[in-house]
Amino acid sequence: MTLLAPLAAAGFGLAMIGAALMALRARSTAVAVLAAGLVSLFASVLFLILAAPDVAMTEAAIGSGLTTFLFFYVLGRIRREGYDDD
Amino acid sequence: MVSAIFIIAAGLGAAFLLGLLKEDQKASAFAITVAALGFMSWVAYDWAVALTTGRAAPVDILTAGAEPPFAINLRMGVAEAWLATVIGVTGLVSAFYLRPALMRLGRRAMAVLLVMTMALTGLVLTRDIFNLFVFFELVVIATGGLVLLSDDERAVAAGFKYLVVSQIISLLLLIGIIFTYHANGSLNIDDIAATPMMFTGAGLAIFLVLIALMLELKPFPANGWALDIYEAAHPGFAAIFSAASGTAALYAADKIFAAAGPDWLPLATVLGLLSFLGSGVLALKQTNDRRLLGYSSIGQIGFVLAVVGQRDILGESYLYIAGGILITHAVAKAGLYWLSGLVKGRGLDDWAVLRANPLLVFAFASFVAMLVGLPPFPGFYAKWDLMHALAGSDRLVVLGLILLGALIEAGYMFRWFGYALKREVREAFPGFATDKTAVVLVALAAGWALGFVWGAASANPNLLTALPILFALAFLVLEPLPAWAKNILAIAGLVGWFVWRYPGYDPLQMIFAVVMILGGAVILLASFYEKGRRIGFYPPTMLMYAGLALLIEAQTSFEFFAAWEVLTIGSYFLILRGRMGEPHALSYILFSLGGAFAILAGFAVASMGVQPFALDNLKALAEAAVPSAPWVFVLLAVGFMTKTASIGLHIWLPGAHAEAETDVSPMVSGILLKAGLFGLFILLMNMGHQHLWGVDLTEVLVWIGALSAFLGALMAIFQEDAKRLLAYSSISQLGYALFGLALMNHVGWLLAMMFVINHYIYKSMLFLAVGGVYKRTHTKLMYKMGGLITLMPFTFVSVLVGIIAMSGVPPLSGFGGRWLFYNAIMASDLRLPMVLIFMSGPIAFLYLFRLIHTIFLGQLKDEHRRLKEAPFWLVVPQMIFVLALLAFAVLPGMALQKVDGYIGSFFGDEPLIWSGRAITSTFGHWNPVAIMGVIGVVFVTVLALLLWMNHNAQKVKQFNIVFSAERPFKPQTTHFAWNFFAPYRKAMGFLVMPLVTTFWGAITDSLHSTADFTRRFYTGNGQTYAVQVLFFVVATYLIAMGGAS
Amino acid sequence: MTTKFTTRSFVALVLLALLGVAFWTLAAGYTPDAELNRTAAYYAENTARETGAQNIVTAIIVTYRGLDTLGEVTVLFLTAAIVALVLGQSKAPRGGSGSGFLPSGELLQTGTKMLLPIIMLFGAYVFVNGHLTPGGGFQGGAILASGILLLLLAEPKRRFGHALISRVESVSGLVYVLIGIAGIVLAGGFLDNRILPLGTFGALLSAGAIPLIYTLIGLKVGAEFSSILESLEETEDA
Amino acid sequence: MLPTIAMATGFALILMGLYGALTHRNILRMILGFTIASTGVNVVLVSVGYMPGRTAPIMDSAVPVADAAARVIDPVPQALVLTAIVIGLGVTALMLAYAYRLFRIRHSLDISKFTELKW
Repeated sequence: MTLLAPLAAAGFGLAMIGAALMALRARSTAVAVLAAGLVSLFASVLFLILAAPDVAMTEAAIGSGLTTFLFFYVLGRIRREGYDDD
Repeated sequence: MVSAIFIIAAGLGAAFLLGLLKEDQKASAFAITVAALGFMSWVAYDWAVALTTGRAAPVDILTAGAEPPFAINLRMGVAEAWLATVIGVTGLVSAFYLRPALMRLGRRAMAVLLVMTMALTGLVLTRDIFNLFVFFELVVIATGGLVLLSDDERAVAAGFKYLVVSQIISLLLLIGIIFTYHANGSLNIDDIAATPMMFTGAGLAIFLVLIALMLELKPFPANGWALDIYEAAHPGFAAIFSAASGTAALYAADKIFAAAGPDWLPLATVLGLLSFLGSGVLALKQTNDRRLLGYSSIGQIGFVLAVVGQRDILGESYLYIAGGILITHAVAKAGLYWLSGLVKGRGLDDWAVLRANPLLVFAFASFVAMLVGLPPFPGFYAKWDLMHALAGSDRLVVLGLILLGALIEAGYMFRWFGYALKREVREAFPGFATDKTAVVLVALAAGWALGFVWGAASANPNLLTALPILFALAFLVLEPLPAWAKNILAIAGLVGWFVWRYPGYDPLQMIFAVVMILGGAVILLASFYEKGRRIGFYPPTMLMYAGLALLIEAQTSFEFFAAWEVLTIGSYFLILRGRMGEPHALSYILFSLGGAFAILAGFAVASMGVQPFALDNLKALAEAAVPSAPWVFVLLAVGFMTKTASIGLHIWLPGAHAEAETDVSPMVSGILLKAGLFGLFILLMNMGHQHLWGVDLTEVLVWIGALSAFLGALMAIFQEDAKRLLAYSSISQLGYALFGLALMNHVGWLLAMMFVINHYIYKSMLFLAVGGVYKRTHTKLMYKMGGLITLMPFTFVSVLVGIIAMSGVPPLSGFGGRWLFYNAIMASDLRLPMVLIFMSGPIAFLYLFRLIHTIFLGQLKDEHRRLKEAPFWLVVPQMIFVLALLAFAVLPGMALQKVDGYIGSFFGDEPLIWSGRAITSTFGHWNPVAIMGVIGVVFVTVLALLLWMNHNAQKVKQFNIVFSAERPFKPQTTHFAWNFFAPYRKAMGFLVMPLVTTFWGAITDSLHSTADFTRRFYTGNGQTYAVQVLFFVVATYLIAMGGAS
Repeated sequence: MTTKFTTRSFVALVLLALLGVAFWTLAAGYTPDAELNRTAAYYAENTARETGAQNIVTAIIVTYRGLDTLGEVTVLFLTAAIVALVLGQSKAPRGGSGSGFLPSGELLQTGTKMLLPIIMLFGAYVFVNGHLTPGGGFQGGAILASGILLLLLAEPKRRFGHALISRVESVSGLVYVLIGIAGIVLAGGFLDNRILPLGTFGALLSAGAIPLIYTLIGLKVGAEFSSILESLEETEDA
Repeated sequence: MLPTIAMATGFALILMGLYGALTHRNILRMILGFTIASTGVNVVLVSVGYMPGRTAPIMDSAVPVADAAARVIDPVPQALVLTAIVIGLGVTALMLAYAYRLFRIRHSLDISKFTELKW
């Protein structure tokens, strides 16, 4: 039991770093935005493991949810005006 | 007393309330905004007054009904209250200034302004480190919003760069905060202060907090982003960004520095000084007014940060000093940004348009003086105290760097002011918006009021209660009167002051008072010739005289220095009035301020930080042979010699004196230069011989005096411009005086004293005479004149008498001077400089004779045939001077005998014997009356002879020379007086190569090229700025760690 | 977009490596506390008595550090205002609709109609229970906003009460400030929650003003998020 | 162990996010870098407050009030993170709005193209 939490944390930590790498490396901005949202999502799970349910909820709702949508909205507006991000 | 929490509640409440209004109810929205800002300012001001007067005690405002550190608390103390007032008032006044932009963008923009003001106040009040972060983020976001008030599209990019950097800052801040919390178990700043932190572990956490807060101060060189905001933002917002944000951020940093403990203060000192000097240098190269102001803001905040770094030695006076500089800066910078909104163009010389409204020029001048720390503004008192504290704790490097930074700042600010006053107005004048002008005037009034408050709170006398200064300032109000009325008042004031004060003067003071005060009144007679209102002449003139009057009576180092600065400011504005005065006024003010700072440093070191420091104490210092005494001597001597324009420090003089107005030249030459001599008198009287590395410093002064006398005369002979000739001659003459003083014997001093009087009389007279000629001929170039003797007989007489007196030939007082002088030399054993001095005598004759020869003799020019005598009022003082010279020549004892006795009390000897009208020394005796008689007979004889021989001379037309059918390209070169001393120039020209000018020029150039090179780092790329910020953090971290281990 | 390895990247890497050293020093010097530090211990011991809240984090956010939270709400308020200003100055050109990347089909519209009330209720549940369970005004507000978001996605053409959102935002903000002031008058200081009875520990209507404040925060945050989303969505034809 | 892992992850995220923000020229990707970095900051903050063997700071039947001090972890960092997250969103939204404005000005998202103001 004492080992389980650190192991899970390590796993999610690695997943976050992987997702962050993806966000940095991705060719498409849209994919990068999704990957960054994923980082936040994993972070909220990590917060649960760290006994911080309030933070977890907030991170999930705001960090991964709303932020991602904000990005997509702006991306959408820009794309509609003829921007090609590749 | 309304609790300070209501400042925050009102700001927020009003912002939320605005949301209930309809989009088009803009007027009501604006009314709510203004009401809320007014309320916030009032609460803060109420507290400030109550706390300052002791009506209230500082309070902690608890929230949530729990004690700190468990709940956030705010603190309202003296500093907080004043800063909150500054912030609130800046917000309020800016709201009026921004009204058009706010009305255009609607209630949302107003809400943002309200939140900005509220958050800045919160930043100042809060005692919780995380709460600090929250307010800080609010400020960032509000800034991001208010930047958009600008019409300039580039502001968007600037705002984005700002946000990028703010992200990095808040990231560092958060990490720092959480680890600080972990180490202390508290977020309360006072709790953090209870546990001092070293550089490792928890120390790293507080380092991150500190560096984040310092980044918010836009430290050089990690500040490109901030400058872009300053340049592109609406000036109304730039005023908030500089005055309110800068102030709040600085106070936030100060709180954390106080908590972090003394180990961290060097960090503030180093980064602060780096900012102050770095942005000063970069500002030299700026051509955009707002960007220049941005650099100045960063520099000033850096200055205050450096003061924060000294808080361990400032003790009680910390608030007075840091607050004085900070608040003056806030007021001045807000004022300048508001002014920039009235100016259409963005070039520095576009500010020339301000001349349309003298009040705005006055405002500009006041703001510049506030920034540079000149009296009577708070920065002056603060700098004085700061320097003394630094000297008292042996932080001389900091002292020197701060003064250097202040000098650089004075350089670019005064250069700019010169542009505004002298450059051509390029655009048609659009008219100034009344409301914006009113806003500027609010800042102006606030600045002067603060000057009064700081003066009153100072341990030293309040300058704004000194009668002469008040008298000078009164002329600001009297400006609408005609010039003649003001002139009568001015003369009455000077004479009245002299009559009132003279009974208390000792002989030395008496001599200087006669020359400076009464002499000033005589020269002012010439000013009657000016018609109209002559706006801008009397306030600076009377300010200069006020400074001189106070200088004579100064007892303590503070009084002396304050008077010195006052007379410097007054004379600067006077010189700037000259037709081509701009560059010369700039070099004058820079040399003068450089000199003043040397004096300040000298006094500070001498006093070892203890105030008040009586001037007599210099003597005790010399007698006790304190190791610092020779350095004090050097600093003070250099300071005084900038005023006497001794060789090496002289380059400002020729232009300043030559380009000045007709009645100003005699003031700045005949009178102002004597201030330097007065200082040297005091210095040598008290400190005497000082030795540095085995060299007697007075011998160095002897050499400087001799070289000034010799080279000054040499330079004078090659001048074609009559006023320049006289100006160079002043360098030479004051060299004599310095020489005499530095001989450190009785006769030498008497000689110097005689020069004080003589030089005043004949130099004033000659300048007035030449000025009168210039008034008529409209040229100062001597080869364009000739034969004026019949048209301007009075002027001729005064020039004749003047040059006889000056060249030291009998029978006039100049001879007396020479006689004393040779006695003095004989009494000393410095033979080498003596040779130089001997040689300068004949050289003086060479240039002086040209004045008569070229201007008054020879043939009259065609265009001058209808000339009249110089204006009546220019002739009147000249004739007074002629009489005075004759009297002084016959009866030198009248003035000098008392002084002789006084000087004797210092040397304990009596080398001169005064018997009736004759004076006897060990080397011979001098009877002025007898000499006068002999010379009179010789003169009449020679004149008669000449007249008889000359009766059949033939007249030829000028320029009537045939060049084998070739027209000379420049006909004036054929004039006999053109390049008159060409053979001498061939022989001795190498001696007058402008080496000194080249030297100072090279220093300026290298500063400018450094600035030009450095500013290439500000590429404008937001990402590059972010990298620079990170680099700044890492470099500071590594250096700090290195320094700690 | 491939990142080319440029000088800039190299400089950035070196700088970040050095920054990493600083971080590493921090992490290496860190040992978890064995006992609560005095601030945390105070909260653990006194929250129940002083505020009546079960969730200590909520008590800290709403009461002890209420000033932070007020500031936090203001951050969103500011952002909403500024985003509206920024985008108000430059309307998107006509043409296209919706967010441009998600289809808005029949299914979505119907789904939204069914989901919306549930989402709103859930949001309200989250912020009303903030003092008892994890969650609170911010999370609840975000959930409310996501309801609006769904609505926007489903019916991009539909304009709903801009005025309503703005009014909700302002009124809840004002009331929040007024409750804060009431704390000074009726209880121990600004934002003291004891202006209302603390009630039974663990009950829904307990912990003084905390549920009320959290409700206001929830409404305000929801309104602000919605307003930001709407500003971003709105085009010229609005 | 657990907090160290989390803290290391957090720091790694900060550095990665900053790297992205400092090297990507695309403004949107820069903003994205900052959101990753601020997620990292949040992780670090929460991990500082974690204490092994304790539970979330909520008092219920499992954690009676009397035992709270001995059973719960430090609630303060969590409260701070909540604030930080919301503020982070605010700044991100603002930067995005700015990004759009910038795009409208130059029809480009390349940060190196917005350098009219310099020196």
